[in-house]
Amino acid sequence: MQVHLRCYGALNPIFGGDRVAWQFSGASVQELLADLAQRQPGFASWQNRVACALGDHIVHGDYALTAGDEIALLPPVGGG
Amino acid sequence: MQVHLRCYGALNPIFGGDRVAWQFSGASVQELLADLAQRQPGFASWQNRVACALGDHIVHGDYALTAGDEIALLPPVGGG
Amino acid sequence: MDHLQSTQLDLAGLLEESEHASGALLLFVGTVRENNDGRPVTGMSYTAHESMAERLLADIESETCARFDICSCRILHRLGALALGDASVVIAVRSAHRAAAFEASRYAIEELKKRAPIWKQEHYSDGDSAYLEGTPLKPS
Amino acid sequence: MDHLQSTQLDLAGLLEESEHASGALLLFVGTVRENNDGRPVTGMSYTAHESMAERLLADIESETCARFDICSCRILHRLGALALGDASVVIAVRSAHRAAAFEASRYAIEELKKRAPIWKQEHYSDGDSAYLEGTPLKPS
Repeated sequence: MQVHLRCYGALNPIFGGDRVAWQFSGASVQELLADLAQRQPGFASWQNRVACALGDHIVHGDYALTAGDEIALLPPVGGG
Repeated sequence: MQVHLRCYGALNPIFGGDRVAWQFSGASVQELLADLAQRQPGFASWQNRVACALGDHIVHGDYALTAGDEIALLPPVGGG
Repeated sequence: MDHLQSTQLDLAGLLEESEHASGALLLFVGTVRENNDGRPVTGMSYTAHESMAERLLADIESETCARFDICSCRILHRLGALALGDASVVIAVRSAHRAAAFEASRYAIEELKKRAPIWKQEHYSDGDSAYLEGTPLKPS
Repeated sequence: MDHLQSTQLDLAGLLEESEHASGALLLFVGTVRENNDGRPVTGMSYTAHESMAERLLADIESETCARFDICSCRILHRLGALALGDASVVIAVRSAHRAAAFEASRYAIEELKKRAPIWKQEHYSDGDSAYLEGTPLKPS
């Protein structure tokens, strides 16, 4: 399926922008992250430190995605 | 001897002003305080809670006073 | 109420906000530091997942008020390009007694740093830049 | 530098004082509370042994800088007749890291309350007034 990624913080330069369409074969958030780790150069080291959010809510790895979902990829945070 | 008292905080209403001349027979700060406790109405309860300063420095009870000294009577503090 | 601002944080305005007669006010201000581990910094860029960060900062305000005996907690965070010395975050806590204000302010800034989806990128005098390490988020 | 003032403490001015790029600023402000143990307060009068209090507040600033890893500590205390909500004391601490600022600010206000020869007299809505209990001073 195709989903839309929003890439925050340090992920932005890795994906070369803040909005990226991503086609992958799989259904859950963890499958998406595994696919990104394999196919997106520079992402592998982030796989276990990134949180995924739909809307304003962070979802678990087993969350079932729907084609067209917009998924926010949130690297470790540190404002202030 | 005669000394000059400066009465701060809650001691001000007890002495009826902030500058008072005081005549007593004795030589040390603790003798002055004992005399005040006996002869100045309202002071007895303060005797053990008041600090005495000459200039900007607090002195011990055995400090020997000189006639004409100006002694600041400092009740317990609590600014802020 | 907005917690994120792309313009200078108005500290003086925050001091003027209501409820002066509470007894204690503690204002924490984070500012852009001129060096980090000895490396000269020329500025900092802050970005956020804005809708989520708005919610998180409002949540932290409410939690802080619920956990500590305080009158109010107000958090503002700046986004965008900041110069050295600019305020990046301000937390204003008002309370009757100072101990609660100190504990509440500290709690709010620690939670903000761990939980708000905000990122900072430091810019160095050699033209280089780096995103700072942070805390991984978890589902709530 | 003067630590005691008989006019309104200028908080905004204090925020503008130098050394913005330190990283953290913690501003503690004590204000006149509208009630004390439930009794309505209409105002507060502060008096001091002024020369001794000046010296004590300067000493506390120096001690605070020596004990904690901070850049600066500035203390201002108001004297005279204060209205509800007026700032009676302000402590501004700047540091590279926030933990030291919190500890230093707390230290400075606790020491000030215990050691500075300053007294406050509360005025109540029924016209009565009272000097507040405090901490006895000792020779140093």
